[in-house]
Amino acid sequence: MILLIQYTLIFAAVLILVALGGMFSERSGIINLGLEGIMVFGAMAGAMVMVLLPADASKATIIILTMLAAAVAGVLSSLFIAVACINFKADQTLIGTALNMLATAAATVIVKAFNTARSDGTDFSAKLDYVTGHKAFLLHIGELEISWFIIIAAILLVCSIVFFYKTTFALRLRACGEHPQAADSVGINVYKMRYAGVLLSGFLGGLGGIIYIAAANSTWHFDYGVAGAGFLALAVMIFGQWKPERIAWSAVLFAVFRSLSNVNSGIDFLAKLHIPGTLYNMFPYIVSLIVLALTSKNSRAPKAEGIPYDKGAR
Amino acid sequence: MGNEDYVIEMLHIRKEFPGIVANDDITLQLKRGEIHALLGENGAGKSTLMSVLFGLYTPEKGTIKKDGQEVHIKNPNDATDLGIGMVHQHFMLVDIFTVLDNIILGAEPSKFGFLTKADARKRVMELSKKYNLKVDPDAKIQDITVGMQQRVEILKMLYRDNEVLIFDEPTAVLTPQEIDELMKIMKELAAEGKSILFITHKLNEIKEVADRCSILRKGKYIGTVNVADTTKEELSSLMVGHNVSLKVAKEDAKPTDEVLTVKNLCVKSKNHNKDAVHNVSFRVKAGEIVCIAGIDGNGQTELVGGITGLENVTNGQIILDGEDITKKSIRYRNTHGISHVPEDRHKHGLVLDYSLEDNMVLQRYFEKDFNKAGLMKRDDIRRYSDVLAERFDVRSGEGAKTIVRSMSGGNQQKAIVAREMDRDHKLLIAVQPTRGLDVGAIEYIHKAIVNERDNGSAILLVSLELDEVMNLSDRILVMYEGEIVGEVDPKTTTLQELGLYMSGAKRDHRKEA
Amino acid sequence: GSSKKSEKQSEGSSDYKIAMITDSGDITDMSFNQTTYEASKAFAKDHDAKFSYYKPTEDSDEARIASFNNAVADGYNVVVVPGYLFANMIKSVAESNPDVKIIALDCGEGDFSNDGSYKLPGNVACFTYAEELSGYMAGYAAVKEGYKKLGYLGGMAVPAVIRFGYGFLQGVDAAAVEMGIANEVEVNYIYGGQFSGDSSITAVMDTWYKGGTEVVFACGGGIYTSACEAAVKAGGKVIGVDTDQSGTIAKTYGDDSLCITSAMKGLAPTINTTLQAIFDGKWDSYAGTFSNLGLVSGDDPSQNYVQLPTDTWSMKNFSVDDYKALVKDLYDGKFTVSNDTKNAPKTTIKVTTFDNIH
Amino acid sequence: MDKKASFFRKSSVQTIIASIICALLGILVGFVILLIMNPSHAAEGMGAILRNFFKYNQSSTTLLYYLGSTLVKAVPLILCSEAILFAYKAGLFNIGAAGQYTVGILASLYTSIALGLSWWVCVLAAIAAGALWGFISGFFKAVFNVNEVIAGIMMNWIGLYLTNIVLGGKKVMDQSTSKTYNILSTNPKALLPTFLSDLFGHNQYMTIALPITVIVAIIILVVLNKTTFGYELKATGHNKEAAKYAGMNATRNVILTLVISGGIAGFAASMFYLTGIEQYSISSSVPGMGFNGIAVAFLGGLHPIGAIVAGLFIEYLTMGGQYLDTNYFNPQVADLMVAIIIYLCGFVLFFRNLMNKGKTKALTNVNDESASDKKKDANDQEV
Ligand SMILES: Nc1ncnc2c1ncn2[C@@H]1O[C@H](COP(=O)(O)OP(=O)(O)OP(=O)(O)O)[C@@H](O)[C@H]1O
Ligand SMILES: Nc1ncnc2c1ncn2[C@@H]1O[C@H](COP(=O)(O)OP(=O)(O)OP(=O)(O)O)[C@@H](O)[C@H]1O
Ligand SMILES: [Mg+2]
Ligand SMILES: [Mg+2]
Repeated sequence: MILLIQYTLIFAAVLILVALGGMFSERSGIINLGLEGIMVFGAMAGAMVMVLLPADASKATIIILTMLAAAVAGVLSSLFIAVACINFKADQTLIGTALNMLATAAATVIVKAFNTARSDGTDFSAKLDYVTGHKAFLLHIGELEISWFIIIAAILLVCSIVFFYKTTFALRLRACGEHPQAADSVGINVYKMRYAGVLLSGFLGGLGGIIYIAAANSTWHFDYGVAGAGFLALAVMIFGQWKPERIAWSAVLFAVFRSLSNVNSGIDFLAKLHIPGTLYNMFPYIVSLIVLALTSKNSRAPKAEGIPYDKGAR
Repeated sequence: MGNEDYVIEMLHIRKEFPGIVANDDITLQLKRGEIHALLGENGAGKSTLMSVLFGLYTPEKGTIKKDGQEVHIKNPNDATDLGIGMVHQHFMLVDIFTVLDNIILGAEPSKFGFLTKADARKRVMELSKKYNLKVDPDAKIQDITVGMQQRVEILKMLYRDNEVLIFDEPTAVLTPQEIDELMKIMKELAAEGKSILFITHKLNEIKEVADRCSILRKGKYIGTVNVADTTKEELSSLMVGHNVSLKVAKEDAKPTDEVLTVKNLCVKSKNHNKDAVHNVSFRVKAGEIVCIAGIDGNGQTELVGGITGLENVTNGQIILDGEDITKKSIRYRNTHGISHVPEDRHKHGLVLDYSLEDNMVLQRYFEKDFNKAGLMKRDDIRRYSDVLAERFDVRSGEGAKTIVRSMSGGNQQKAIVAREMDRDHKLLIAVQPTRGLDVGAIEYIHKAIVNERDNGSAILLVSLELDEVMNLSDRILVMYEGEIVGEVDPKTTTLQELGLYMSGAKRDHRKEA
Repeated sequence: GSSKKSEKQSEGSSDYKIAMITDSGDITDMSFNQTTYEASKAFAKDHDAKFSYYKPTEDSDEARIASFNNAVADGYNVVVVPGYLFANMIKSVAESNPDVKIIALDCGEGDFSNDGSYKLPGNVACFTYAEELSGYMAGYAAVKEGYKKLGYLGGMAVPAVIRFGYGFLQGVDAAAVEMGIANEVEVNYIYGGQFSGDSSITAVMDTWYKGGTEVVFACGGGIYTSACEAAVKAGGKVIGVDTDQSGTIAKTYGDDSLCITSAMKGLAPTINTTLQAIFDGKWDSYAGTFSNLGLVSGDDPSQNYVQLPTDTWSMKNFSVDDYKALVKDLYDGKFTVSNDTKNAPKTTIKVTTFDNIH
Repeated sequence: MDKKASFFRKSSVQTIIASIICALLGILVGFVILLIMNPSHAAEGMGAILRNFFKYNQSSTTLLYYLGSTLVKAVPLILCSEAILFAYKAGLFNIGAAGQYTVGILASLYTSIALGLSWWVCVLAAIAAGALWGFISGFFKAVFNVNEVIAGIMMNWIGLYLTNIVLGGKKVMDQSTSKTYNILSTNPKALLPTFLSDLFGHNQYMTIALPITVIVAIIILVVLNKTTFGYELKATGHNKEAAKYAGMNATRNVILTLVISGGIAGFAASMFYLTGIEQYSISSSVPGMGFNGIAVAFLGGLHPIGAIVAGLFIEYLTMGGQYLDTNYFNPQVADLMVAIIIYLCGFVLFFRNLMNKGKTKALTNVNDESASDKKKDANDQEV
C-alpha cells in the first residue's frame, strides 16, 4: 500500500507538471505536442548536472542545481517551438512532432559525446548514472519514502493554481489563447504572451522530465526517450479540461492505475485476483476514455489554439 | 500647423492589401465633441481606416495628428495612450471571460501582479450607472445577448477614459430599442466633450445623431458633408454614385396555397429548462411574406432551427406542402422545398475556407447537375457560380475561386442569398438577410425577396430591424418569450404597437391550428 | 569528439579486418553486444587490425544482412556477430562470401533448423554457452548461503536469458531439496521485456523486496539497475550476470555487499581464442562447427566458460571450496541440468511466475 | 480552367522549391553537426549518408536490391502519412494512426501465423482492425465530443497492450526467442505476391505493396479533390455546423473519416509485415511509424503525392545512417539529421512567402500576409 502511494505520487508529480506546462502553452494559443521532447531535454540536462556535481556536494546544492538545469534546458528547448510557431507561424503539430524526434536523437548523440569525453573514450553509451544525485532527493516521512521532487511539484501546482486564477499575467495569457485579436486590441502583445506560455511549458516540462527519470531511477538510457510520458501528460491536460486543479486530479487518477500495474502483487486482495499485468497497463486508458465520454460534452479547448496569430487576419 | 479644433486628423492615408488599395489618399478630420459618421459601401475601406487610426494596421503613406501634433500609432497601446478607443465591428470580447474581466483586460488593476478586482468592479458599476449601460459584471460573454456585449464594449472604452471613440457598425446587431439607447448614449458622450467616429450603413441613424458625415467609395475619399444640410437620398447617392430608392416597391400579396403549417411546435432551450419555442402555430402561404418580429433571443433562432431541422423538436408538427416533415433529415428538407438564409453566416451559411464556387453548391453538390458518379463536375460548378455571382452582383477578388473568408461580409451575405434564392424551393426562410449590408445591397436583396414572393414562393422572414419588417412583410407575427403573442398587418399597425407586442406588454389570445 | 582514440588504430596493418554487427541492442547495452564489441575491439587493437562495428537500421534479418554486405563492401573479412538472431543472416550470406569468416556467438544449431539438418559452411564458427549451468550455480549458491526468498528478473525472454533463468530455478530447487527446506524456499520469476531498468521495473522490484524477497538474479544487460535501486532501499541483495558485476554495482551504488555473486559466461575468452586462431592460421579447428561451451574442467573452475567469480567471493556459508565441489559434481555429471528453453523445469519449491512487465 | 491550372502549378512549384530549401538547409545543419563531432571526417560522413546504397555501384544487382529495400521500408511510412493527411484534410488530427498501425500489425500477424490464412484475407483483417480502432476514436469524438487527439492517444496505448497480449501468445510468438514466427516458414501463402522482385536484385520483399501504395495515394488525391465524398468530408472538417446546415451527416462523416484513416494505417502495417521482412517483438512503447507519418505528411505538403516523395526522402536519409563510419560517428546522427529536416519543414510557409515577396519587404509584412496565403493554399488543393 505504501508503495502504491509512493509510486502514485511520483507518476502524478510528473504528469501534473508536464500537463500544467501543456496547459499554459495551449492557454496562450500554442498547441504543444513537443512536451515529450522537452522532457527529454530537461531530463538530460538535470542528469548531466547530477553526474558532474562533485561527490561531496551538499544535498541542497544538488537539488537546486539539478532542478535549475532541467528547467533551463526545458525552457531552451521550448524555444524551438516558440520561434517556429510564433515568429515563423509554422504548423504547431508538425513542430511538436519534430521536436520529439529531435530530442531523442539529440539526447542520444549528446549524451554519447558527453560520456565519451568524460571517460576519455572508454564509455560512449547513451546512459547516465546518478545514484548520489538520486539519493539526495530522497526524504523519509515515517515509512513513506518520498522525494523532494514531489514536494517541489506540489509547490509548483499550488503556485500554478494561484497564478492561473489570480494574476494579471495569466488573465492576459488566457485571452491570447481564446481571442488574440481581442487581446491585441487592448494593447496586449500577443507574441510576448505566447512566448511566455510556451516557455512556461518548457520550464514545467523540463522539470517533469527530470522527475520522470530521477524520482524512481538512478540510471537512464537516453536512447529510449521518455516512452510516451509527454503524450500521456497531454491526455491528462485535455482530461483536466485545461484547468490546473482538474489536471491535478486527472493526473492522480492516471498515476494510481499506472502504479497499480506495477505494484499490484504487493497488495493482497489484488494479487489474489490474478489480473494479468498488461490489463492493468490498459486500465488507465480505458477508464479515462469512459470518463471522458461522460464528461466531454461541454469540454472545450482554448478557441484560438493551433492558429498562428496574424495581426492582419480576422 | 493643424487646426486646433480637430482632435484627430488623418491626412492622405494610404493602406494597401495584396491586390487592393483599401484606403487611397484619405483625409478625415474629427472635431472635438462631434459625432462624425463614416459612410460607404461594403468594402469601401471604412474599417480599414479605423484600424489604421487604432494602430491595428500601419499605413503605407499619410500622417495622423492628435490635437495638432503628429503622432505615430504603431499598436493599440499607442492608441489607448492617446485616448483613442474602438468598438470593433466584430466584437473583441473573450467568450469565456466574465464581463468584468473583459472590461479590465489590458488595463487591469493589480497589486504585485495579482488582480485586485474589487476597485475595478466599483468603477465599472459607477460607469454603468452613470451612462445607463446595464451589465452583469459576473456573467460570461458567451451567455449574454449581443446587446449586452455591445454595452460591454462601450464600457471598455469608458473604463479607459478615452476621449476619441470609434464605433464600427455598432448598430448592425442591435434591436430597435437597443439602437435608441445607444444613440442616446452617444449623444450624452458627445455632450461631455468626447469625440465620436461612427460607422453605419443606416442613414436614419446618421440623420439622428451625426453632426458631419464623411463618405468613402471604393477606397477613395468622396467628401464630407454637414448632416443637417443633406437628405438621406443625397447621402446614399454620394455613397454608391447613383440614386437609390429607400422604399421597397411592391404590390399587395396574392396568397394562394398553404405551403408551411407549423402546429404546436416546441423546442427545448439550451440555456434554461424551459422551452425556447413553446406551442407555436402559424401558416405561411405561397405568394406572401410572413415576418417573425421580436427582440433578439425570444426564440426566433430556435423556431427556425426547428423548421429547418437544425434543432430537435420536442413536440408539434411541421407540415410542408401537405407533407409532415417533422422527423425528416435536413437533407430531405433542403431537397424538398426549403431554402434557408441563416442567421449566422459564418457559423452556418458558409464554409469559409472553401472557394466561392464550392459554397455556391453547398446543398446541391450531389445533384446530377454537379455530380457524375461521385465526381464533382468542376466546369459546371464554375459556370453555375459565375452565373449566380453575376446575377446577384457578388464581388470577390478572384472570382469563383476566391476563398470566401477573404470576401467582405456584405458579399458573403449576397453569395448566400444568391444560393438560396436560386435553389428550387417552395419556402424561403430568410433570417436577417440584410444584416450589415449597405443600402445598395439591401435594396437589391429586398427586391429579390419580393420577386420571389411574386413568383409564388412562401417567404418566412425573421428580422430584428423594424424598418425591414414594416417595409417587406405582408403579415407580421410577433414573438415574445418563445410564443407568438400577436399578429398584425403592416399596413395598419404602428411602430408603437409593434413595440408593445415585442416587449410583452400586449398579447392576443390567438387561435390557429 | 569521439574520434581521437579510434583514429590512431583505424588503419590496421594486418590482413584481417574485423567487423562486428550488433543485434537489436546497441554496443553499450551492458550485455553481449557490449562484451563482444569490447573484446573484438581490444583484440583488433592489440593485433593492429582494422576494426569497426555496424548497427543494423532495424531489428530484422534484412537489416542484418544489409549490415553484413556493407561491412564486406568496406573490406572487412572477419565478422563477429552476437546473438541467435544472426542465424538467418548467416544462412543467406555465408556461402556467397566464402572469404569472409564469421564468428557467431550465442548462436546454436537449433537456431538454424529444428532438426539439425543445416550444415554450417566452412567460413562460419558458432558458439553457444551452457548458461543453465551458470544460473544453476548461482541459484544453488544463494540457497546454500541461506537465502530462502529469491527472485529472477530476466531481460527479454530470449534463449540465453531463458537458460539462465531455468538453470537458476533448477539450482535453487536442488539446493532446497538437498537441505530439506523445499517448503520454505520460494522464487518469484519475471521478465522485464527490455534490457534496461526503468521506473516500472523498479516498482515491481520494490514490491518484491518489500514483500520479503531477499535476493534477485538480475539477468539481462542494464536491467540490474532497477533491482539494485530497490535492493538498496530494502536491504536486499542482487546477483549479477555475464561478467563479474560486483565491482560496477559496488561503485555505482556505494555498497560493496550488494552484489553477492554473478552468473558469468565467457564471451570475451571465446572471441579472443577464436580471433587468435584466425590470426594464427588455425581456423580449421573451428571451421563449420557448432560448439557448446560450458564446463571444460572439473578441477579448475576458472577455465570453464560458465562460472561464478572467485576473486571477489563474498558469500560466507557457501564457500569457494563448496563452489569447487559443486563444479566438480556438475562436471562429473552427478547433477544434471536441463537446457530446455521451451518448458519451465519442474520444481519442488514454489515458483511464482509473473507476466512480463512490458 | 487553364488559368486555374497554371496558377496551381505556380504555387505548387513554390511549395516544392520551399520544401527543397528546407531539406537542403537540414542537410547543411546536419553537416555542421558532423563538423562539430569530428571535423576531419565530416565531409566523408556526409558523403556516406548521401551516397547511401549507391556505394554498391560496382554491383548493380546489390545496388538495385538496396534501392528496393529502401522502397519497401518507405511503404508503411508513406501509407501512415496518407492516413494522417486524409484525416487532416477532413479537419481531424489522427494522432491515433500509431495505434491503428499497431492493431494492423496484430491483425496481419495473427491471421497469417495463428490462423494460417491467405495474404489477402490478412490484409483485409489489418484494414478492418485499423478501421475499428479509427471507428472507436471517431465514435467517441462524434457522439461524446471527446477530442480526437486524446481518444487517439488512449487508443494507441490500448492497442499496444492488446497487441502485446495477443501476439505474445504461444500461437504467434516463439516463446523462446520473444519474436513472432517467420511468416515464410509458417505460412508462405500469407506473404504478399512479389513485384518486380527480379529486377531489384531478387529482393524478395519487393511486393505488390509498392504499386498499391502509389495507387492508394492517387485514390486519396482523387477522393479528396474530385469527389463529392471528399467535398463533404472537407466541408465537415472546416465547418461542422455549416456541413450540418447543408444537410451533410457530420457525425457520420467524422466517424467515416477516422474509419478510413484508421483503415489506411492498418493497411500500412499489413503492407510491411506481410512481406515477412520484420518480426514483431513485445514493445513497451507504441511503434513510431504513426508519429513519423505526421512528419512525412507535412514534409510532403499535405499532398498525397508529396507524401510519397517525402517518405522516400526520409527513408533514404534514415537508411543512410548505417553507412556512417562508426569509428567517427555514432549512427544516431542520421536520426538527428532527419529530425532537423522535419523541424525545418515548419518553415516552408515562411520561405514561400519570402519568394512571393521580392527582396525589399520587411519580415513583418510577410507575416501579415501569411494568412491570406494559407487560404490560397487551401484553394489550390481544392482544385
Ligand atoms: N486584412 C486584410 N487583408 C487584405 N485585404 C483587406 C484586409 N482588410 C481589408 N482588406 C481590403 O480592404 C478593402 C476595404 O475593407 P474594409 O474592411 O475597410 O471595408 P469596409 O468599408 O469596412 O466594408 P464593410 O462595410 O463591409 O465593413 C476591402 O475591399 C479588402 O479588399
Ligand atoms: N483576410 C482578408 N484577406 C483579404 N481580404 C480581406 C480579408 N478580410 C477582409 N477582406 C476584404 O475586406 C473587405 C471588407 O471586408 P470586411 O470584413 O470589413 O466586411 P465586413 O465589415 O465584415 O462586412 P459587413 O459589413 O457585412 O459586416 C472585403 O472586400 C474583403 O475582400
Ligand atoms: Mg462591415
Ligand atoms: Mg467594415
